[in-house]
Amino acid sequence: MLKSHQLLLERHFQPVFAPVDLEVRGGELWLITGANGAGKTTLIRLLAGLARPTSGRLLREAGTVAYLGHQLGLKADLSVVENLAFAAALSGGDALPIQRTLERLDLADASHQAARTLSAGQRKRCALARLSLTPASLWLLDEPYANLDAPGVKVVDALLAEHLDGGGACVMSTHGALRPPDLPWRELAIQPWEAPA
Amino acid sequence: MLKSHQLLLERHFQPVFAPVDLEVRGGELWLITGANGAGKTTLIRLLAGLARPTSGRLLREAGTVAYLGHQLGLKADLSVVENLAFAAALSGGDALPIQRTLERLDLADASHQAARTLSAGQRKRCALARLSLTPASLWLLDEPYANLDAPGVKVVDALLAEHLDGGGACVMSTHGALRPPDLPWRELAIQPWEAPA
Amino acid sequence: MSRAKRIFHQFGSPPWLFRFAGWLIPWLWLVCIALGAWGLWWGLLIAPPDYLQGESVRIMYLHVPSAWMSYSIYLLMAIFGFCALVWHVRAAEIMAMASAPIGAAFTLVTLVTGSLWGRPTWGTYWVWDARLTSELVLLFLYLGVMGLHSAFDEPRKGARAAALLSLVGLVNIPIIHYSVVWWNTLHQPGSVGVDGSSIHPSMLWPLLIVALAAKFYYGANLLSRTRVRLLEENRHRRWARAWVTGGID
Amino acid sequence: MSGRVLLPLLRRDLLLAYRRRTELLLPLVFLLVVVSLFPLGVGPGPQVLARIAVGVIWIAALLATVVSLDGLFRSDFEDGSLEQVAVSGHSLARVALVKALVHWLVAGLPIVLLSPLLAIWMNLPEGGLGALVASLALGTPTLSLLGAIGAALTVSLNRGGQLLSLLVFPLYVPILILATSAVSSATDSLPYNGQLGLLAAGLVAALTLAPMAIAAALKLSLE
Amino acid sequence: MSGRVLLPLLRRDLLLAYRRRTELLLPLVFLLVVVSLFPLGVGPGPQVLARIAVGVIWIAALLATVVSLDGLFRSDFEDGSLEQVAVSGHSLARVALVKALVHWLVAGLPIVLLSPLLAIWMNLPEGGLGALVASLALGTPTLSLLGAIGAALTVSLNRGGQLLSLLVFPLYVPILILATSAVSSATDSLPYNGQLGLLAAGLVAALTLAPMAIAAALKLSLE
Ligand code: HEM
Ligand SMILES: Nc1ncnc2c1ncn2[C@@H]1O[C@H](COP(=O)(O)OP(=O)(O)OP(=O)(O)O)[C@@H](O)[C@H]1O
Ligand SMILES: Nc1ncnc2c1ncn2[C@@H]1O[C@H](COP(=O)(O)OP(=O)(O)OP(=O)(O)O)[C@@H](O)[C@H]1O
Ligand SMILES: [Mg+2]
Ligand SMILES: [Mg+2]
Repeated sequence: MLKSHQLLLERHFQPVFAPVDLEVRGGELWLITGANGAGKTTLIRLLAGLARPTSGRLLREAGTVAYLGHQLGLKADLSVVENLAFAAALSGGDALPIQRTLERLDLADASHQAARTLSAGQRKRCALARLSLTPASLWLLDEPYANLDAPGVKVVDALLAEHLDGGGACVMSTHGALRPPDLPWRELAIQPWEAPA
Repeated sequence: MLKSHQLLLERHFQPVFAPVDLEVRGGELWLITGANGAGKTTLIRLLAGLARPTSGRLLREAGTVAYLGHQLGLKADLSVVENLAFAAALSGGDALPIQRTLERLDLADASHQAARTLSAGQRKRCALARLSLTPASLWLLDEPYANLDAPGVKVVDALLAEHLDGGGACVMSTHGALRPPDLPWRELAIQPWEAPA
Repeated sequence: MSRAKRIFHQFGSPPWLFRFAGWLIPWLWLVCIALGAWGLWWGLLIAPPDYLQGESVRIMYLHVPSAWMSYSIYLLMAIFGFCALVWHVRAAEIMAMASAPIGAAFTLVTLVTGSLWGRPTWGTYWVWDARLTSELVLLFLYLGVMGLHSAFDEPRKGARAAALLSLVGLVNIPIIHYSVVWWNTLHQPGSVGVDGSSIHPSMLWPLLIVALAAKFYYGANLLSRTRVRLLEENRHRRWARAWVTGGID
Repeated sequence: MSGRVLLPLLRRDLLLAYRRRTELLLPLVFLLVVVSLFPLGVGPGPQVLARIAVGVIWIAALLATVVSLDGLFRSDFEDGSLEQVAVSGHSLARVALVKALVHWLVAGLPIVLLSPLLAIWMNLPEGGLGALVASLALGTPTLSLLGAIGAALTVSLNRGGQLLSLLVFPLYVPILILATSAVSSATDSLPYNGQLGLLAAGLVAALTLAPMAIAAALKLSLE
Repeated sequence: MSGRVLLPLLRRDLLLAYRRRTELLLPLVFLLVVVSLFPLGVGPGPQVLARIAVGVIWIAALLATVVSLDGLFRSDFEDGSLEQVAVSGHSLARVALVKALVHWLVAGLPIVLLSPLLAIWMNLPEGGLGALVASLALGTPTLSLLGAIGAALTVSLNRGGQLLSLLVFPLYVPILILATSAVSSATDSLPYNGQLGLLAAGLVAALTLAPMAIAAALKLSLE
């Protein structure tokens, strides 16, 4: 689905991390781990095509990706349902299962609230709900567990399991404490860049 | 330090949670728990005096509080050190220990980076560094652990332990998975509001 | 508790205000319609045409009362706003915000009728006369209050912000008014002034009657809006539910 | 992937505009307020006002456009919606076209519709009204398209508003000159088809070229 | 708690302004651009320009102020700094005063300093320059103070910019009138101390009353 070769990005002429070689296949779940500031967010944005690598190559199979970043991409003035309907239309997905998804993420009560009035966790849930409405085969998630309570974490794991069962793949960043308990995963620990001697 | 009596806040003429009675004394650590959307952030903002309760009373001892919310209060264009120096001046605290605090929070390398270039976790660390520079006796922290890696969580616990030892108090919200392991704490579980029959 | 204070608190109690307004509104409408019909009939059909302006002078019976209302409603709105800010009385917040669209409507009517009147009398729809200009600025002030109110999605917050703005505006209205009057007379002495000095009693009486009717109209409209708002906001409370299901009035 | 996103995006943006419908009125009110400042600043004499009427109305239209431009991509950028659109694989140029269209519908069209009132206010000589409306109708879409390039370039900057005006005003100069000359010709009973033709040509050029520039600028801002 | 915060806050805000020093030039450039639009829109006849010079310069100053106002509290609000200041227990009215002062230093003072150049551009009659500078020096601080009320009221709203201009322009009307009348009196060799006195009185009144209104508005916006 996705293959990177010696992927590198510089900030202020200083590489953020050591070159990354990664090959993601259908059905695989990759965890990107590293301390705060290691470069997880940077790497995921590179993989999503939102930033241009300084050097190295990135190959991505045709087809869309679903991306979830620190900015969730919700319009504050639209209600939860309206946000999701637009997301579905944008990715060419199916708008029908919105109601079911909302129930699953325990957002049904808030479904007509404007996104600006949601709590941090509710907002995260709304962004996660997008995932199950897109036909994207590759998910790129930056700290999907942040701000979620325990049941929320469980729902994410269930969504992930379904996605992987269906042949999809996922690359996500995490801080280690929370890892999907029942799923097989592979880890990419981000290495700091070292100047060649 | 702080005492609330039947504290209540309405949003759209609907109380967010059941009236809250809370008494916080020096040396105590209170965890505010509740599912996503229960009202933890709302309650902490009430306690900080940032929102006005619809009804109920709130008494706070003289003296400042330190507040850490979802918005961290860092100026994106100032460096880490400049941000902290201003925070110290604002709270009438001491600017001298900045360097030591930065080392403790593992921010020394980034200390002259502008806050806008920090990663999510580094930004959180910078905001937490403020806490040890203020003389505030009451800390109000909204999800202090979010976005932190494991060593970061440990540092927060150490900071908390020191603060409580010195007779300070702390009220913080959390999602349950992460709780300070070595500290005695008391829990306030937020109850949903129920309309009187 | 002193008597005045008790009345004040009672006025701030939603169910009491809701019921009191419900009782008062029909009477206000009754007086408004009776006075309005009488005054307009007198003014539009009976009163003599002006020896200079002819029949077009009859616009005055709409124009002048709305001009008076446009300023006095702003004053009332600011007073309600003051109560809302200082004592946090929800009823005052509602009434301040309910006043704004009524006042803006009167201001607009003043501007439109004035323009229509200006065409036959001055030969143009609009001149930058002092009174016209300050009426226009007043419309902007109203629009600002309404715009600010509706831009918030938490109604109470919006109402208090708009109330604060209306108070700032109240301080400024006299300043604006005097500066504009002074501006115009300074730049353009002998401009086309609005001549209201000598109105014949046969025209003054219907004018006063229509003006009184306008006041009752404001009262009735204000209380109706307030009632709707109170019901909407208290839909979770027992008294509102009971009223909707027909329990009590 | 083609154009399928255009309709949902158009619908969403119009819905957003409708959600904040008081804000819909704001470009209009801004225009009214700015125009009404001139008599106050310059003096109420009808002759002087008539002399500067076209210029004032068109400059006010420029300012109203620029003031509303800053928000064109900003909220989409800040809340991450723009990232979502970019990742979705749709052509950003088409997206840009839709955004510019919505901007014109919300900020440009009302100016066109309101211009007769402004003409009365500013005492514009009789014969000029038709030319004023026509020049605004042909010119304001170009303002939106050119302005969107500036908005896209400055969207990632903290306070883009003023920088934006610096970037776009030079681009607006030819439009301003053509439009005001069309109206002055009209009030002098001269033909003004030439100017209108040039304005139309400018619009066509902007329609074909600006979307690509906007898309490139957006991609740059996201990096 | 008193005034101890004022100095650090002043220093921080000036440092922030200095960090983005290209943006420091923006209000100026905006002013220049707006003023230079007028000869383009109105036609270059020196008589007409001289006749409208004061009005145009002052209106451009108003617009430059309003355009820069929106950012006055917005970034502090969005990044949570305002919450920190509010929680710190310092008097918000003093904080507001410092903010308005910084705004004037960054956006108002440059206008005052630049006005002679604008006067030449717009062909302002000789005698008027002194009055123009004096009126700007006395008037622009009031613009900053009154504008800060509007900025504080709209800071929690998504796109406050245009709403802000609707809120503050009516408040600016007396200043505009007084200032332009002072300058016209000066060019007609009439005394203009009266107008300047009123402008000064307005400044004093704004200095005493506006900070409280700003503080109340900020508290409301934070809720
Ligand atoms: C858009 C145009 C106009 C506006 C905005 C306007 C505004 C006003 C206002 C605000 C008042 C109340 C003033 C006060 O009570 O002190 C007023 C009163 C009045 N207006 Fe107009 N006016 C307009 C056009 C006209 C025209 C064309 C005429 C007739 C020639 C006219 C005749 C009057 C009269 C007779 C009064 C009552 C005078 C008084 O009570 O002192 N107005 N107008
Ligand atoms: N204007 C509003 N209208 C309706 N509901 C609102 C409004 N503002 C907030 N709420 C609701 O108030 C509740 C409390 O939100 P709050 O942010 O305090 O939750 P929280 O406990 O901090 O949640 P999280 O764990 O997700 O951060 C949420 O359910 C939210 O939907
Ligand atoms: N413009 C810049 N100049 C210097 N360093 C930068 C710049 N931009 C980013 N960085 C650094 O790049 C690193 C990578 O940041 P990134 O956001 O990818 O980290 P992360 O792994 O996602 O961390 P977190 O767990 O805290 O979210 C950080 O150390 C940050 O300080
Ligand atoms: Mg990150
Ligand atoms: Mg929260």
